[in-house]
Amino acid sequence: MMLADILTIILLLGGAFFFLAGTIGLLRFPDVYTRLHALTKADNVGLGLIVTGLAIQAQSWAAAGKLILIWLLVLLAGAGVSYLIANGALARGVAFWKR
Amino acid sequence: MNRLKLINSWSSLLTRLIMLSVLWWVLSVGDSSSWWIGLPAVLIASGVSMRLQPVQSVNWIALLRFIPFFVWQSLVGGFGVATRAMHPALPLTPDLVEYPVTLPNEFARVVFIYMISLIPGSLCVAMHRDTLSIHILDSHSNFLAELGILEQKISTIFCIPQQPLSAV
Amino acid sequence: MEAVGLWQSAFDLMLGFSLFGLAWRMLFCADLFKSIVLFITFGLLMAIAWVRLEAPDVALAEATIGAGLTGALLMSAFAKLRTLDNSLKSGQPLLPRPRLHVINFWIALLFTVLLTGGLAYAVLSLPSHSPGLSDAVMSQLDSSGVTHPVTAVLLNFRGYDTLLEMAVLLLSIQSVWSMAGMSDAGEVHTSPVLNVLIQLLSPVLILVSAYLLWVGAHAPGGAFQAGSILGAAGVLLVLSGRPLFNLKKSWLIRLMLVAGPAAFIALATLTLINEGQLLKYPVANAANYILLLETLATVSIGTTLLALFVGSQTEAVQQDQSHQ
Amino acid sequence: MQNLYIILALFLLLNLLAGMWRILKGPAAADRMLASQLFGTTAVAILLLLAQIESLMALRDVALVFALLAAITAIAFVRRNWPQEPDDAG
Repeated sequence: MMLADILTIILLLGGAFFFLAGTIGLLRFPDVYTRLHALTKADNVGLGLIVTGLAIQAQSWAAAGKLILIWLLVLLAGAGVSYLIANGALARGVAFWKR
Repeated sequence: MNRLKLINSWSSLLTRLIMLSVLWWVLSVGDSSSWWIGLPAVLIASGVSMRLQPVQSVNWIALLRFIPFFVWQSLVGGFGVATRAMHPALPLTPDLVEYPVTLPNEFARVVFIYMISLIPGSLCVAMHRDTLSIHILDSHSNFLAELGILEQKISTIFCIPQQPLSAV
Repeated sequence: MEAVGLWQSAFDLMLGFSLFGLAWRMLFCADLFKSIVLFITFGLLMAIAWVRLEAPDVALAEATIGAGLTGALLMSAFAKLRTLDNSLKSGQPLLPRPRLHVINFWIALLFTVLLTGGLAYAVLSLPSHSPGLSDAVMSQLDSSGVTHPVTAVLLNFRGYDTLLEMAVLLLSIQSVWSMAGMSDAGEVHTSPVLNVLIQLLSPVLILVSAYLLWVGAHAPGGAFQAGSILGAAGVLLVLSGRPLFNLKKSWLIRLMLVAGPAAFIALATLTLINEGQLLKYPVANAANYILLLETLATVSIGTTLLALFVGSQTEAVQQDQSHQ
Repeated sequence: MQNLYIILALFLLLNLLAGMWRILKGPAAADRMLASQLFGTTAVAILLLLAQIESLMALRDVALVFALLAAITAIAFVRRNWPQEPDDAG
């Protein structure tokens, strides 16, 4: 097995771990605001690791670039949407959870 | 003054042309026969971009330096939040804090908001005149210092001269 | 490689069952908003299912239209429904659940069984290994002007299908306009965060739209996918309150709406006169004709989808304004 | 490697199905919306893994389109159609 393959495996497993964490957060966290944190985790870290893992296997620089582009687009959407939803929820008085 | 503005907007157009051309190259996976559709598309997209977005000077070296910082912050923060989510007791101490923002222009502020929301553990909830409402998952962490560092890095990227903290 | 097949079957089974489950929950859900979100999720899984069925063209269409614009259209349709009926809130059923008479139930069951049986018979009586028309398409591909068989069929061999589809789109926007009128859709206030998102996304949307148009000649892509991406860019600009031109008064928008169908009809007439057959392009120029048609169709499709979105939200905007 | 890709794709699909509980449960409209946003990201990851298995570049374009249009439904939701929240949300 090549070094690149080992690296890919590690990155992909890491990505899957963060997706799992995102889902668990989505299910367990107590209010809209904390659940939005789960959203950015899967977007940002999980997909980032998976994309990097696959980019190592890519045939050309441009193909790797396309994978990175997909990641950046998801980041942009995730960041924008989580602000808009949080802001809307705040404006409509959705309650905070506090310990 | 006017001439400086003109130079700025020309160099801004040039930057956009280059960036969108790179984007086309990535999309078409380096197929050189695609350019006869790609070139007009890049020109139209640059035009729309110029129409929508004000001119903004960017320090590219600072932007490159920002990438490893962002990746590291994401990994560390993400790991912290992941362990919290999986911990049986769900050790969350969320809080809503007000953060006084010193970045002068709107575009830089919005980029700051995006970065806050992307780094796991913090989430921007509202934007007022000079403060941001930020929701954080762990109110015991050293979040104020981290936000300060992040803001400083963004002001370097957008070539904004540093202001003394007393200006707040 | 035995194990790969096993895991793939597990994936496919899981996907199939979740599609059924989702469809079930979606149809029998009293809360309309929940149904909409379930439908969006259904679209996501459906695109993955098309990928597994080795139909990337359909997957791409599902992604552009199903996951993108349908969600936005449903959201504004729901907003409009709420203005019609102010009591409609999240968690409340749209319609009272009809009470089913016992006899009606048995009649409904009988018809369902008959229909299912008929469909099952039709599917099972198909030859199990039929090449369909794909051999015929592949043998003529060289004369079509493109190298992607799907595009060859849609724009050349059966170009009149696409011509009629364009006409259907034009009709749809006409009926929406005649019923709802056209709104200015002027956004009252803007959000800087949304503006920056759209400033960054719009150029990329334009490039990807052009890319899908180009790639359609030799791979999955084409006018419908490209057009709906363009339409999405327009929808985003309208939602941010910065449409690039006035949508109501502009003659430009009407021109863009008819450009695609008009070019199709003109070319059809031309080929009918010159070649004696509808949409039969001379082989040497086929590629150029297809590109011209696809470019204009992209513009028209994009504009139509945008106009559908704008036209379908007249009263929601008015309500927004009266609330402020 | 092929095995790993398909197992991960299956794992992500199961993840998505588990998250479906949040759409069914709510309670607020915002909860459902953010869950469907998360599913979009998961679907992108699944599509990229499937693209790698079938080594079909066109599938990356499907993922690209998903990523590009990920925000539009949520923006339409925020701008047009945010139903009245139930009084006791959260």
